[in-house]
Amino acid sequence: MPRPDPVWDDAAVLVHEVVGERYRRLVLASATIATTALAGQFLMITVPPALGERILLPRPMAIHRRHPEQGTVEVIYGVAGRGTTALVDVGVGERLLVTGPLGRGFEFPDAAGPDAAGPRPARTALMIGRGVGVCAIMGSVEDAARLGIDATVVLSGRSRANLIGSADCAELGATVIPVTDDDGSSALAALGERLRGLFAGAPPDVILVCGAGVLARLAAELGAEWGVPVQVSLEAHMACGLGYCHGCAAPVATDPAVEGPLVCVDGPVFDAVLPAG
Amino acid sequence: MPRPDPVWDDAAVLVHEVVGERYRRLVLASATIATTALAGQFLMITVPPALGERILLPRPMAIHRRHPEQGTVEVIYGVAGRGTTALVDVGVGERLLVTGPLGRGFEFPDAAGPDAAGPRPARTALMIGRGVGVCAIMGSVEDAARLGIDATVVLSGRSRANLIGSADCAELGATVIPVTDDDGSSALAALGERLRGLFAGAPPDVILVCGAGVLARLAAELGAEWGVPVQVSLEAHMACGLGYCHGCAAPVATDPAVEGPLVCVDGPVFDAVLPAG
Amino acid sequence: MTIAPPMPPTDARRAFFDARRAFEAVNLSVRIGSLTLANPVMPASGCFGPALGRLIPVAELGAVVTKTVFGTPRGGNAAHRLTELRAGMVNSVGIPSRGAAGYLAAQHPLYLALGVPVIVSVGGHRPGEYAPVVRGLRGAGDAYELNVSCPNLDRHGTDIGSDPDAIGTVVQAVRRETDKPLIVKLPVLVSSIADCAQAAEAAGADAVCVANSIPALPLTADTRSPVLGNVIGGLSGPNIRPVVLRLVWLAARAVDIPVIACGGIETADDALDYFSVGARAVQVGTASFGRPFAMVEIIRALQERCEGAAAADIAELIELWRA
Amino acid sequence: MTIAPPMPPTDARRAFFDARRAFEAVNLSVRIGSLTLANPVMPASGCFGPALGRLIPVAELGAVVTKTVFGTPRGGNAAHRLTELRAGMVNSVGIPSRGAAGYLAAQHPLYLALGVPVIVSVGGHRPGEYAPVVRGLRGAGDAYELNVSCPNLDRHGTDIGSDPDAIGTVVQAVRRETDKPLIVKLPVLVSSIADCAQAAEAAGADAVCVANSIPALPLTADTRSPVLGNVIGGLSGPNIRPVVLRLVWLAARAVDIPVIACGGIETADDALDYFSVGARAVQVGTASFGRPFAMVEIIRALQERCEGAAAADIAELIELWRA
Ligand SMILES: Cc1cc2nc3c(=O)[nH]c(=O)nc-3n(C[C@H](O)[C@H](O)[C@H](O)COP(=O)(O)OP(=O)(O)OC[C@H]3O[C@@H](n4cnc5c(N)ncnc54)[C@H](O)[C@@H]3O)c2cc1C
Ligand SMILES: Cc1cc2nc3c(=O)[nH]c(=O)nc-3n(C[C@H](O)[C@H](O)[C@H](O)COP(=O)(O)OP(=O)(O)OC[C@H]3O[C@@H](n4cnc5c(N)ncnc54)[C@H](O)[C@@H]3O)c2cc1C
Ligand SMILES: Cc1cc2nc3c(=O)[nH]c(=O)nc-3n(C[C@H](O)[C@H](O)[C@H](O)COP(=O)(O)O)c2cc1C
Ligand SMILES: Cc1cc2nc3c(=O)[nH]c(=O)nc-3n(C[C@H](O)[C@H](O)[C@H](O)COP(=O)(O)O)c2cc1C
Ligand code: FES
Ligand code: FES
Repeated sequence: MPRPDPVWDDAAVLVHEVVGERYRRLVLASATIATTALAGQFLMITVPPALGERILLPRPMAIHRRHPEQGTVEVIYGVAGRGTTALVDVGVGERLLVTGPLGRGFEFPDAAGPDAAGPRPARTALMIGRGVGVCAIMGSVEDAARLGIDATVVLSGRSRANLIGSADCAELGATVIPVTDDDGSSALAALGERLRGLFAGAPPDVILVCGAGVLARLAAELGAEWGVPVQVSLEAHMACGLGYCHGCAAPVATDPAVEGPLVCVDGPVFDAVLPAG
Repeated sequence: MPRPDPVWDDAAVLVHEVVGERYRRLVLASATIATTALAGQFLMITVPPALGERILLPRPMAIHRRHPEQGTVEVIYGVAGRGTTALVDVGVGERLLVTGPLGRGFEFPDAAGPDAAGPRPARTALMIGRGVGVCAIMGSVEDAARLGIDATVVLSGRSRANLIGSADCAELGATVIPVTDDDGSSALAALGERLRGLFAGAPPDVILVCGAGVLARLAAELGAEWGVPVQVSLEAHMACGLGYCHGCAAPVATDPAVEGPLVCVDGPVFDAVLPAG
Repeated sequence: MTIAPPMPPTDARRAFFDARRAFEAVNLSVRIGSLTLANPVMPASGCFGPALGRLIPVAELGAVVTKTVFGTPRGGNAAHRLTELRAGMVNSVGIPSRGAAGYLAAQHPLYLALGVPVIVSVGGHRPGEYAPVVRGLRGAGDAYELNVSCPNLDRHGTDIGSDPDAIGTVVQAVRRETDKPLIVKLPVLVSSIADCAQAAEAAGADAVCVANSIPALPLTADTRSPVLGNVIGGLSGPNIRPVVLRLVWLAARAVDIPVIACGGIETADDALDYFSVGARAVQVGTASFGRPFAMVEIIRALQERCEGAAAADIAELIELWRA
Repeated sequence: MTIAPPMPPTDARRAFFDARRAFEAVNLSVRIGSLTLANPVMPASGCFGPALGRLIPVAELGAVVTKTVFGTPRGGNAAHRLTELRAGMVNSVGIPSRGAAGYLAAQHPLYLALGVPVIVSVGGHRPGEYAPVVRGLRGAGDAYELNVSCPNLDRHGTDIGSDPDAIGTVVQAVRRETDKPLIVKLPVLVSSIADCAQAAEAAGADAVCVANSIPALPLTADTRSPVLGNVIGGLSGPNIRPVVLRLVWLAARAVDIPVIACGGIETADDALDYFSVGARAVQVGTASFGRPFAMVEIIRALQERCEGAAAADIAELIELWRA
């Protein structure tokens, strides 16, 4: 699938609000990005220099929702370190410098027709997201709704109040499986059991996952059991987002003479396969 | 006169308001400093690290007013560079770390009785301040009121709206001569003429000045003409305020082997004498 | 599955592309040896790639500088390769490289297509490794920047560029391979920047670049373990500017060849600080990440400043302040 | 004309003085040669004076360090002698000094009265100038810190401390004058901090202090003229910490004698960063200006951290994180 050209834009901040206990939601006006972004792509957001703390590096953020009709995109972030703490001070009506859409997104196995060797076109999909990792998969939930793909979405988080994406999934007609740490439902073994039960006999055509290494591993195991492709969205510290600074090479064990794939251009979405053995 | 011991205090900010067009006024609660500070002494104010910009060095600020009964002091500052810009964000009810009172202040020739060789005890005083330099002399206006010394205060500034100290002088019963750049009355020649006329035959017993090199020079000339002592308050970049960092040596031409006086402990108030020749 | 056809650039970016205008009375050109650049602003090595051509009008730059090319393929350092502290950004990319042959095949054509002079950055881990890389580049590139801020494996723990003798050895060897302009990019942590710059000049360099990032060790706040896979990384960004400014000042007094300043430049004012202490060109690194158009803004602002002051060039602009 | 009788200290300061408590189970003591300090926290040279005793309980410090004493009286640099940039504070005090005799007469008695070990900082502008200063101090002081971050007038433009040979010369000469512990305070801008630290150790130093401030050149924003009377000043404060952290790490791996860390320490966390890369003591400079009680806070916090983790000392505290 041809990737859209990235642009930068002085995007007006239309909404900047608290979500749940730990997150903030930004709605940004950028017609080009809203119209061209593919599911699972991300933005680089520059924290304005006018704010007290000088933040030098833009912060990569998944495009949680695209609203091409309104010319807006949504981002949800957690307040973690210096960068996101400074971002909190951006007011509605101010402008944020954003660059995007960037990277390789999630892709459903082509619904138009498979090639003989490839996976079957997706009719059903299992998406698994945890924390802000939910944002990376929400574009695929949007796509699924548009393409008539049956989407089951595991939303994982510390507690009900901290689950991202329930309302979005409801709006998009996806089946939600909320799992949380406080009632133990997010525990890996419990979730694996539940998903194996749920999809017994009728596995999904594809699994998309983002947000925690152990979930990616579970997804890869399920994919191997079911014989379906698994795509995982990774994170890496980034500077350019365009593939030239080489800051984001994936930490995969390789030949010391060969660089790992760059998360910003070769990913953030990669095919997940279980290591042999 | 024995100098009070400096203390540091987490002073509550009781008032923080705009004054005129270019200044801000702080009222700080610090009983010890309010009770012990001498006229012309100063504080070191630490800009809180919690604010966006990290300001490392405390900023020296004259004690504009002392209110020992309320246990408060007033400071007026101009927003100049990074330090004072960051200070603007301190809110009422927050605390400022202040150290003081510091330095050698203004002293009236002793009213109790002169020694034979010294100047006559002050009964009248001319004070000249420009801009925030007015703050350094206001303590002496307070002292004059208390000691029954007749005070004439020249308040100089860019415009009427930017004159500091008119209300204070009125409260303290001092005679004010407001001079401003916009009507030309602050011009050096004009001011010199006016003062020579005003004090013709009955010169003041002492002149105290702060705020601009040219005014100090004028004061020194008048002092030489009238045969009265002149005291000037100087500024210097400071780090410690206590005499140990050696950052504030006065830029007076000296023997390269001898350090100039330290503005923080040997001043900020110095006796002003015209260079010979 | 494209959701909609690509749209034209939004206003902010398009307006920026459209804003280019000619400054007839201003001459920002600068000579580096036999090479003349239309203006003195270029990216710092490792902080630019042809991909930026999708975001900014690269043709406005004075030159482009490639990421450092080593002789043999290298994978670079383990993650994390970069982080940001209050002091600045720290990178330990470790200079992954496909080697000279890989550069020629995969990257040089993309650089050539940009339409501005291409300065190829060349690295090595022993003084003897530089000349073979230049030979391997087979004449590609308009000039070479010799990145000597690399640990010298022949002298454990010190950079090649902190040793004036090693600098001389590198430059002389490369000079035998090419007539093209040679720029020597010096490290910050050296006992005498003047000695290093003079060693480069004496050996035949056409310019020195002052300086690379400052080696630093970022720790995590919680467990105090190193943030970076490589433990050590290079500190860059605006906070290193006052330190590099002094080095540029000292280097410009020590040599006659041009000094290219590099360190924390974000704006035309920052560039003018460096010009005022003797720099003849500037490189922009970290600033491009947060503001991809920073270099183009700086060039335009320098032109406007000169025009506004009726100065024919930057030297005249600086003289006007001094007067 | 005193307006009212002096009042007792206000609550904030008095509460701080009163807050001292004993930590029976924690041992923060550290040995520098033959000298044992009760704890590893002391001021950086030039950032302390006996006057601070009016503001903080100086007796809680591990030691005090004097401003650098030169052999003959010096006036110091022209104004401005200090300024503050976003990058940090910059000072070019230029080390005014009344000479060894002046120090003995006017200042040493004040230091002695503080009741903690006094480390006298000693400076020179030629390697041969240090030993005479120590001789002139006639045994005053519990240890000497040799500030070799001074331009070497015998070798124009480089610091004595950037030249391992010169460091060796200085230490050997001073060693002949005294048996007291010698600390060598190194500069940041050196080609190899390991070589410099090893030169100090080999010549008989009991510790190295890493490091002095970083030379920098601050310009005014408007006319781009130097802010400082001396043009060049030393950058200090928190932003230099990641750079000095790497130097301390390298020095601690290179020598067996203790490394005293100095650079941007504001909190116990900052001190622990340095301890975790091998420092055995720390000096606090710039932080004391804004927060005079910073050193005392750090000592108390180190004690509390150890107590809280049931660690007998800092080494054990660090081991506990690593486990
Ligand atoms: C492709 C991609 C998509 C992302 N999408 C989201 C999102 O939708 N919502 C969200 O809250 N977060 C998202 N992140 C992570 C987000 O970029 C980091 O949380 C954020 O940079 C760290 O917070 P900070 O800047 O406050 O931390 P700081 O402590 O200021 O960061 C210091 C440095 O480390 C880097 N860093 C720290 N944590 C991460 C991390 N987890 N990933 C990448 N770099 C990091 C920062 O970029 C910076 O360079 C995404 C990351 C990537 C790579
Ligand atoms: C004894 C004394 C009393 C003072 N009283 C007042 C007062 O009552 N009201 C007021 O507005 N200002 C006063 N000042 C000046 C005040 O300290 C400076 O205006 C202020 O430090 C500079 O503003 P900034 O911090 O925003 O500048 P920045 O640009 O942030 O300052 C950079 C550095 O330069 C120093 N600096 C810059 N200008 C001055 C200056 N004029 N004097 C001393 N250091 C300076 C700063 O302290 C800092 O170290 C006084 C100065 C002294 C020495
Ligand atoms: C991500 C990154 C990668 C870099 N890679 C190189 C490199 O390959 N070769 C080199 O000479 N310098 C490299 N540098 C150093 C820069 O070219 C520059 O010297 C330094 O960043 C200081 O400039 P700045 O403060 O403008 O960023 C790199 C810097 C960064 C931030
Ligand atoms: C105002 C000032 C004066 C200094 N004077 C000296 C000195 O006389 N001798 C010395 O060895 N270091 C001197 N230094 C350097 C400090 O001792 C210390 O090495 C440096 O400031 C870094 O530590 P910091 O970041 O904690 O300030 C001085 C530093 C400052 C800020
Ligand atoms: S972030 Fe720069 S290469 Fe990926
Ligand atoms: S401000 Fe430190 S000696 Fe005056």
